[in-house]
Amino acid sequence: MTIIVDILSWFFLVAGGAFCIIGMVGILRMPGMFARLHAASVTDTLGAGFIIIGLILQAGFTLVSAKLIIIMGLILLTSPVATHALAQAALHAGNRPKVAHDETGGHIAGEDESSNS
Amino acid sequence: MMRDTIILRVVVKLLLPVILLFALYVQFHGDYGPGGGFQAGVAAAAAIILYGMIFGVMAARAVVPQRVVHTLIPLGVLIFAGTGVAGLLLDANYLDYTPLGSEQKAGQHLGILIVEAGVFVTVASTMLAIFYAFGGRAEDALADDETDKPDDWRRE
Amino acid sequence: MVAAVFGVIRAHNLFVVVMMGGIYSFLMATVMVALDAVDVAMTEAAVGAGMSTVLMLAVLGLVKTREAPLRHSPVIPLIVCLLTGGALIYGTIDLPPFGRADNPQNQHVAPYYLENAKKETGAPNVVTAVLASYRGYDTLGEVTVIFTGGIGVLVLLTAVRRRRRPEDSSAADDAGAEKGTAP
Amino acid sequence: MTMFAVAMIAVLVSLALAMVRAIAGPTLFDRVLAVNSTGTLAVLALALIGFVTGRPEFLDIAILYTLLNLVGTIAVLRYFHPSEN
Repeated sequence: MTIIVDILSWFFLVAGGAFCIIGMVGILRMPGMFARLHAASVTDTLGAGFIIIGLILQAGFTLVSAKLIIIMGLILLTSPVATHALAQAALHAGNRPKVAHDETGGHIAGEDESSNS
Repeated sequence: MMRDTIILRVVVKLLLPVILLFALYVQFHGDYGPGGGFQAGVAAAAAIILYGMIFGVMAARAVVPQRVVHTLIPLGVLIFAGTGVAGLLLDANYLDYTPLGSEQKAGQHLGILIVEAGVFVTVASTMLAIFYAFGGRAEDALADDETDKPDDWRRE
Repeated sequence: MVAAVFGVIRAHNLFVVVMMGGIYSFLMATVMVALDAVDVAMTEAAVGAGMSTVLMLAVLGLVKTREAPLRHSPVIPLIVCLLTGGALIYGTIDLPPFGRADNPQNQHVAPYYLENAKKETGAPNVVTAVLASYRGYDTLGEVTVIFTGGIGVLVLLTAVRRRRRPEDSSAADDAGAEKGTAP
Repeated sequence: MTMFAVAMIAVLVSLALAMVRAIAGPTLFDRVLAVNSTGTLAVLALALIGFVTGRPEFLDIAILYTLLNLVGTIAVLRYFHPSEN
């Protein structure tokens, strides 16, 4: 029984860590701000979810796992909201998503800032 | 900007009781785990500040009026100092909680609880007062900003 | 963490500075948890990452968000900072090694607190017992400092506001402020 | 124990990547995004530290982080002057 739980939590923890790294590599590599939002949500949902499920399996049926479930619920509730607010603010501030076959558009306001900050 | 999105409004309304409950948990669980009056006060103030940022400072002022906040700041210090004076009146040293209860442990426990409550009240109301002072003026400044901006995406 | 500090130094937009400060606080609190100082970590998380960020942003809503250009050379302040930091690091050389059981600070009152806190105060968390009971005077002083800071901010801001717009609707609020803070 | 260490290393690597984006990010929104991700990753790192050191009862700090992360993000967006970017 223990070995099954251990194997399961190994799987979940490694998968969660992999998703975290994938999401952050996406944040680094994706072009444009709105594409990066997608990459960040991978970390927020899949990465955090898998890691916390793995920890719950290790913790067993205790107060610790109750707290972990609370943390997972809060992350699942807050991070999409933050992303939504971020996307909306960016859209209103003049950023437009870069889309395919858009040779001229996709200008991102403030991109020249990368030279001095 | 924030004020016209229904998602933010609904989720913040859902989160507010959670944050306040968590603040109370930190406050009264401070004997057993990490936390205490200071952290709980900051968390409670964060809840009200979140509400004020989403719904406007005026709405937050309607929930917790400014006069109440200004009264609570000295009240917390008075609770703390008054606990010490109570020990003095009950024939002990200043800030000695032992005579507050039937035995030493109960007295100390009660004293710690009261003192933490004083810290909680002071910290939370101070944070709120600073937020009201700065946030209200920042909102005015943003409103001034909008009047000369053609694209009024921040207005309700 | 070091990277966050360099970000603070290099950034010119003050919003970026505040956000780098937030990252720094998050990482600092994680370090505190790793050092088993959970109460300190909680305070750092609540105050550093949450509250000071929010309040500084609220201030930034009022002022310009660009750093002013330097008027004189930054070499002399840099030298002063380096000298001070070097002196502090030189001071740490004389400190006893980290976490040894026979260090002076572990010999003085700490064993007494650790052994007797639960027995005498009934609070399982030693930090709370020390803060609220054994060191009650210190905590009272801290609360007074917070109180004074709040009063100072209120006095400064409400005074400026009254002078700028005397017939504003906020005059009622100011009257309440005076009444509240007078005692 | 090893599994916590593996996940911990993964989370720390992700933190480093998020820091790079936060420092390099061209627009302010990129930085806000990176800060938000840093908060989430810090929560995960806290939970994992608790398990690694064998004292997993200090998850309150992680809950507090989760709540304050949202507050901080919304504060940045709320008080940001779009005209001065």
